[in-house]
Amino acid sequence: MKKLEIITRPEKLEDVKELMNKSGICGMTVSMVSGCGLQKGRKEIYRGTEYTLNLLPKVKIETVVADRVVDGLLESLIRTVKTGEIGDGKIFVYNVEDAVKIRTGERGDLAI
Amino acid sequence: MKKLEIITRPEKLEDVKELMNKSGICGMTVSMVSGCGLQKGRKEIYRGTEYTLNLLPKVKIETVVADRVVDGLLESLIRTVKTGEIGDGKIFVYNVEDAVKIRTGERGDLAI
Amino acid sequence: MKKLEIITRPEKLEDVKELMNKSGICGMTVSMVSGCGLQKGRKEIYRGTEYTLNLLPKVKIETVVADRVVDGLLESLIRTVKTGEIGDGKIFVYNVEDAVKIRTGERGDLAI
Amino acid sequence: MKKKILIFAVVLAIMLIPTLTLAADEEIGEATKMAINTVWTLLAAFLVFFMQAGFAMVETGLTRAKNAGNIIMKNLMDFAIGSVAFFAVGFAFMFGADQGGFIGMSGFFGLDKMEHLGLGIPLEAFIIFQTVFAATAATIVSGAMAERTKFIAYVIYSAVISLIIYPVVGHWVWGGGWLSKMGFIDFAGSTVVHSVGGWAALIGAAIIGPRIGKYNKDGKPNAIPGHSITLAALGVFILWFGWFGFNPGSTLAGTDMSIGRISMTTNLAAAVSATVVMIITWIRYGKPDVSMTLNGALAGLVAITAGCAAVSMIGSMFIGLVAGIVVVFGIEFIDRVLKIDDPVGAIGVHGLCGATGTILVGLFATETGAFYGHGFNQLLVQAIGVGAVAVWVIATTFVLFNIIKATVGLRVEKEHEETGLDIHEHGSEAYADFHIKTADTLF
Amino acid sequence: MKKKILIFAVVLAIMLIPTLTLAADEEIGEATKMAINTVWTLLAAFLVFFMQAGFAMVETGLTRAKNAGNIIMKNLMDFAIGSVAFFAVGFAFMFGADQGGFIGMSGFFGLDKMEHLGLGIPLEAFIIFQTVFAATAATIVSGAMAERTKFIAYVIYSAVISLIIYPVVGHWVWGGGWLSKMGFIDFAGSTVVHSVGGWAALIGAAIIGPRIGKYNKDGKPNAIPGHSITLAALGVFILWFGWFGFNPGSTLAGTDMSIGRISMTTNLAAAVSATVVMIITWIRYGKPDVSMTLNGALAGLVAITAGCAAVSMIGSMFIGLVAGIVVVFGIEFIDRVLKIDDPVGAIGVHGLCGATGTILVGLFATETGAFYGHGFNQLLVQAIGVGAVAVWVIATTFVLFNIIKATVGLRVEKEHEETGLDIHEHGSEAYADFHIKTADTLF
Amino acid sequence: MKKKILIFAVVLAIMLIPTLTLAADEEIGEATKMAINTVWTLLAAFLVFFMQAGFAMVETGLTRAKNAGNIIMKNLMDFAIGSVAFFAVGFAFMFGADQGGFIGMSGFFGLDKMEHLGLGIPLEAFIIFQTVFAATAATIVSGAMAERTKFIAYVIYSAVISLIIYPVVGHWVWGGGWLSKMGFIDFAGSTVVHSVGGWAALIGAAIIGPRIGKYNKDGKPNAIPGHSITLAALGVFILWFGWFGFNPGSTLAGTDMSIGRISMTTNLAAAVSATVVMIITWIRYGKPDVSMTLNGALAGLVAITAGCAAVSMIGSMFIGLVAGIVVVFGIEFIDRVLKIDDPVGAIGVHGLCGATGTILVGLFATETGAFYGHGFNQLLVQAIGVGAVAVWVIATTFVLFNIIKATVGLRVEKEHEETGLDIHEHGSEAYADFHIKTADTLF
Ligand SMILES: Nc1ncnc2c1ncn2[C@@H]1O[C@H](COP(=O)(O)OP(=O)(O)O)[C@@H](O)[C@H]1O
Ligand SMILES: Nc1ncnc2c1ncn2[C@@H]1O[C@H](COP(=O)(O)OP(=O)(O)O)[C@@H](O)[C@H]1O
Ligand SMILES: Nc1ncnc2c1ncn2[C@@H]1O[C@H](COP(=O)(O)OP(=O)(O)O)[C@@H](O)[C@H]1O
Repeated sequence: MKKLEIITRPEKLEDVKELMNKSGICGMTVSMVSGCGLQKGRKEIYRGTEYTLNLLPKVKIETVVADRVVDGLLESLIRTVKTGEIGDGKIFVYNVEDAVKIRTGERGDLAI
Repeated sequence: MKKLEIITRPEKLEDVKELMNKSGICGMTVSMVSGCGLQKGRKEIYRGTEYTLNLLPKVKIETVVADRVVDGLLESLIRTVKTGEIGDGKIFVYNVEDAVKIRTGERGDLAI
Repeated sequence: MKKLEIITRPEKLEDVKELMNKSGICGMTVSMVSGCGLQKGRKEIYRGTEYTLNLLPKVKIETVVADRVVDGLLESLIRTVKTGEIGDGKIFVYNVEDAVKIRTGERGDLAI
Repeated sequence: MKKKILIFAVVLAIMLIPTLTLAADEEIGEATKMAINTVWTLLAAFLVFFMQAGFAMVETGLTRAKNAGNIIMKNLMDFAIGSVAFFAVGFAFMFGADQGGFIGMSGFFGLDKMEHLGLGIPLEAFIIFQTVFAATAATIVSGAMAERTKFIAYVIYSAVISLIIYPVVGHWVWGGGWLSKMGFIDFAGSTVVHSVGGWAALIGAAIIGPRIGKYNKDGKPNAIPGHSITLAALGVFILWFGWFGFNPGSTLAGTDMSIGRISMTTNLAAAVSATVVMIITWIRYGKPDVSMTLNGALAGLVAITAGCAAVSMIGSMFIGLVAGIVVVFGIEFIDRVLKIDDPVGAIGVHGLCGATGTILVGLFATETGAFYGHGFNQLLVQAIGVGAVAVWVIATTFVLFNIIKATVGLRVEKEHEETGLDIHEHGSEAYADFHIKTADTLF
Repeated sequence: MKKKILIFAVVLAIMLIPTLTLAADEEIGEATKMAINTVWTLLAAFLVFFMQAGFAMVETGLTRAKNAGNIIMKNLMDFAIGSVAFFAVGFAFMFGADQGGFIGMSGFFGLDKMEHLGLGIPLEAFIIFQTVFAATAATIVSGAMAERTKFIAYVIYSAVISLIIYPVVGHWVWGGGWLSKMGFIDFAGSTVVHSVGGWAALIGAAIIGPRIGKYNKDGKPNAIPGHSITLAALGVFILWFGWFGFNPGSTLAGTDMSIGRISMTTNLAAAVSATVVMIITWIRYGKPDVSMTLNGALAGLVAITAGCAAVSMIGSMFIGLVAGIVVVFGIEFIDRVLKIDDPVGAIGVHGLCGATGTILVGLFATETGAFYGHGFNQLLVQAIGVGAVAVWVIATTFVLFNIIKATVGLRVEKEHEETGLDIHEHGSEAYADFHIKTADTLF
Repeated sequence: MKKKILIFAVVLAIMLIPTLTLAADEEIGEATKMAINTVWTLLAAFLVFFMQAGFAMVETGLTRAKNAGNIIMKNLMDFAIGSVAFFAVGFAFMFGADQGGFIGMSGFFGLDKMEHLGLGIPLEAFIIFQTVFAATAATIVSGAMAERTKFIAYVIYSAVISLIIYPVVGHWVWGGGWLSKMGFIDFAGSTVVHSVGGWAALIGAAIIGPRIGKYNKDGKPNAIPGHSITLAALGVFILWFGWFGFNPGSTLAGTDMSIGRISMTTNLAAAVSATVVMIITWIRYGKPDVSMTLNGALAGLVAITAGCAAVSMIGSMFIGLVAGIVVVFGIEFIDRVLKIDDPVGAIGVHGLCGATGTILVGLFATETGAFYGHGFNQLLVQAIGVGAVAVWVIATTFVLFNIIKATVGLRVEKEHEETGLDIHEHGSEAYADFHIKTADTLF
């Protein structure tokens, strides 16, 4: 099993959810994060004092999937999320050693 | 070392903490996430417009532990968290290559 | 590629960001988490009832970097973050199997 | 002007205290009367001023956190700019010497004596009372156009409505203009204040178009919940509180003993309307809807405003009942059929219920209404008034918003709307310490 | 009714302005008096209305975010439903023609003249003033039963208390009933309003049981902090503000020159009580507790309400002192010993301090109190009144809540309580844009 | 005391109602006058009391969530403690029998008759009005020293300012002291109330030093955004509302027909000042700054307070204009040049604009000002008054804060400041259910 960790613009969450649904991926976990990369944040003035908002809001979507679907999913994810503008974000792939479905106690591929 | 990532109902957090304490696990990191799996969210009506709350609040508990305790811990975690209802969540196991205890600079198993 | 996961005091975030910038690390993702370790939280009294704040606010900084920079980065991170007091936190190192830069579709080391 | 019914009040007072023998010098002296009336009018004006806080809280509460600062700023500035604009010009258009029943033309910058008004209170007390009313009309629009309007566009709009659009209507009805001569009854402004704001909101929201994400490609509306029901509710309580200045205060006379009844009709209409909306939403949606019920309370308040001094307490309950029905189905109609995106329900509350309440006076007014056997004349006059005001406001705001659109622009850029107006229009966030679900800019 | 002390006031006024020679026609004319008193009573009523916002903010602030919309809705609806119920029926039970000292029986739907009241203000002004008082009694319970009560159950409860439970007590004390004949002093309602609400809260909270997680298996209470101390504090400031209508307004007469002193006694009791609670919590808990000190201010206000017109300024400080002590130890006692879960401290504040303040009148009343050498008769009467009201309210609400429990049900399901009443009872969240620590429903 | 211009008012009233013939007994009877004036004064006092809620919301809104409970508590307690201290001692120093023009010395615990004041209202009504004014002066400091001051230190400070520092200034100007004899005009307290608070804030903030992180090593200031612009805005609306009690109420007479004009000058100055600040920040920072514009409204209110009864409506607009300019550049100056960290802008708003507004009376007063051809005498007197008060307050608070620093300590420990004062000083969080970006203590 692999974990895909997609870090991207918050407004893309709905599209990713739709894609997952269509692709039959049945689980994911979402959290709000902030990030910086090439896209560097912006300067604003508050009560006359300049300050930098140097972390931008991003959404992190984690989904653990079977090895075989990884490549196809990566491609459709890119298609869905890409705007071509800086700030599109990254997808990282990790190995998952084991998974447990708490409700049933099932392990491994059965669990996801 | 392995990282256990437990994604489950927020109301189970207290029980997990207690279990950890008893098992002598001395560290964990908790974050609030939202997820969907088999449990799909609910439809509500707001000012006459139907909408779906399709991500549900979950808690993510991460703990890095020595290899040898993983199996026992998994079992007691399942026992503690399981309700048997959809939405119980998952535990994922990852390999951790290294760990550093910042305060002392210790590395590896010593660090956790 | 490796992922460094730094869990530390929120007030150290600015310093870490500065260090990253200087080290030429161009991406990171930050989230607020709560944790417990040796540092155990505190007892307070609210309206006459004692309660324990047993998870403390921490910041989690994730950055995926090329293998070769890991060791150097770890060292400078320790130097930057360490206060020597309990609660300094941990750095965990994970293997990353693949990375995708969504904007360009680049993979692997090129993507980070 | 509002009718002085002092002598009647005194007679009433005498009747109510039959055990006391009254001296011959019973009538209230002029100086005393002026003092009491000034105190009353000013305190009522202060309560109406406070409605600005109510509007600000309702509007911000029912919209998203990323735009909270912008909405606050619009509410603050429409009052600030409107106060100056109305003092300088609007008041003169509204209450100046009548020009053909259409507009007034004296009293710019408060510099004329305005004796033709025959005021029983100092002119300045009258101006402050009218200023806070003008600001109420202006502020209604900010909610309906929230979360997507350029700040500069709103500033221009709010100056224009205070300078001319509202004052003209005010002149027709309260300044001795043609509608007042026809016997049109709008005691405290269901039409003059609320429906003016409501129609302007309708046109503004229609021209600017819905927020991104409000409608699916197939036209199905999506719910975009507000960020703080507690602040919205606080706003409703503040507005209800302020309305006790708005309606009873419109007597401009604390010696007018109908102020007790006006307080009661105001309260009962709001209470019944809120209850009715709770019941309707409970039946229709399966659960009593909080934010719609909050709108319901306001709907009753708006509807009773025209007739608060003319209807009986029991009549006011019926007006509240109708308002509750109108506001639910009206908001649904605007949202689903017209597909006009009004985040806070301002068009339904102020436009529809303002019009409805004004018309209902033709039925429920105890002295002239159809239900009390006085025929349909009043009803007809009410309908003419409502219609004429709607035409005027719709026409002028249609031109106004289109000019703004063509010049400085009406709507913010797509990206700004997505990330939030606070950052882009004002360079700061409203809730810098909290994690916001979308579009927040952390640290 | 409240004693009119006009003539005394005039005499006092004359004494205070010794340098002015007074004309013979010095006494205030009836019409003038009625105008001044009506203005005063109405403005006081508006302030008391605004206390609804205060209660809403205090109760929501001291409970969790997941139930904020529900609490708001309960506060809105008890006022809305209560206004209608009290107007239709409750007022007649309270102030109608006396039936054996127990209940009134005329004035349903405001349709009788009510001449037996000998009012110095229009009847409608009196009704609105009494309506907002009735709503205050009703709303107290919502906080104590917060976070676990079914909405429908609360709606039924709030109708019944406004229809009959509160009006009967009101009749006894203010409507010419048996307690008023005994010389029971409860000027503005420590007992009539606050302890009625407080005892109902006690019974409701006891019957419904504690929130999930409030008590450990061993009975140790857990802290469940409120979600917004800022809103709770805002609520306390609003309540304090509104109390200046509640107490001085209860003269129903702006010509009654004791209103200055009543304002002072009200303020001093609250100030002392807040200070005392700050000190006690500082000593007992090691740190000055914010939310308990907020309760402390309210405790002083509740306690002085009975005697605000009867005690001296210095006396009011002692009443505040006692209230501060009672509220801290009372809340602890309810929480730890009785193990009744009252999330906002309503029983301690309104029940215990209402009773305490009423009884203290027997000691501190300058004209009849024991400390001023007038023996213990007043004290006895006060104790009888407090006891009788407690028995009545406890008995009736015990029956009421048990009937509700047996029919529509009193408590929400376990899962609903855990996820929050907002989603389950109303289908929406109060803070849709924020990340809530427990039980929020994201996106 | 405030000048009674009753006869003028009556004459004015007569002129304004030319159509009515007036009976010979036209003058308002003393008892009537006292009743009207008492009602007016008390209602104004209640509005001024409500400003406490405004201050609490502004100060907490403009600071961080981790200190919200602490700020709330400071605002509550300075009022509670201040009420008691002022009643017991401060009032006597301020309004007691004059001792050499410097201080008063009778009326401790409200026990003297105070006939020398020649009040037209009951003494208690006067005391409550003065109490809420004293509390306003006290509360200003809490914002400027927010987020780093020890709670015990603040408690001591607020007792001392209410006991002696403020009353002495009050005696000079309103209690028959030396400044009042010179003809110094500060009608409602730009100097007496606001600049007293402002200068104390200046000294306090300077002595305690900036918050951690406010200034970089190179002295560049950092922005530390407040946690809730909505609450801050609500606070400003509440303050504006309360100011209608503050300024017009300072006539202490509802029979004084200048109350209408005072309401207008108050409102116009605030409106103009807010607008000016919006424009300046738009130009200077590229975008209209919300929180600075909120300060702008307050700046106008503070500045007009001295001259509200002495200037014309058009004059008030100029005062608002100047206030808007002063507040922006003043806050920048304090922040960047003086490097004094004032989280909420209290020094700029209350200190600088209080002084500016008082001095401008020397130019704009229609009866004595330079711009109306009355020479520079008034201006000189105003400057002397402003200077003398500044010297007194700066000197006494300098000593006070240094004594506090040397004894109980002024500033919390570094760690407490970082994690937040709520947890360390009060053992609880203000927003227990929300995720706070920094320094929150979860679960
Ligand atoms: N090396 C990295 N490690 C962790 N997170 C990263 C890394 N690089 C980018 N990110 C995340 O992806 C987000 C978008 O990256 P950015 O470089 O701004 O855009 P793009 O990938 O389109 O060039 C960042 O805000 C950050 O959260
Ligand atoms: N494949 C997955 N990848 C990541 N997170 C998952 C995955 N499957 C489930 N989850 C997380 O676990 C939660 C519970 O899963 P769900 O399927 O609803 O219940 P159950 O596991 O009891 O069938 C989800 O809300 C989601 O956060
Ligand atoms: N084994 C672990 N797994 C996951 N997170 C951990 C682990 N140990 C510590 N942490 C995180 O690091 C934080 C600091 O650890 P702590 O033990 O308190 O301090 P120190 O590392 O300085 O002894 C904890 O609050 C927790 O979030």
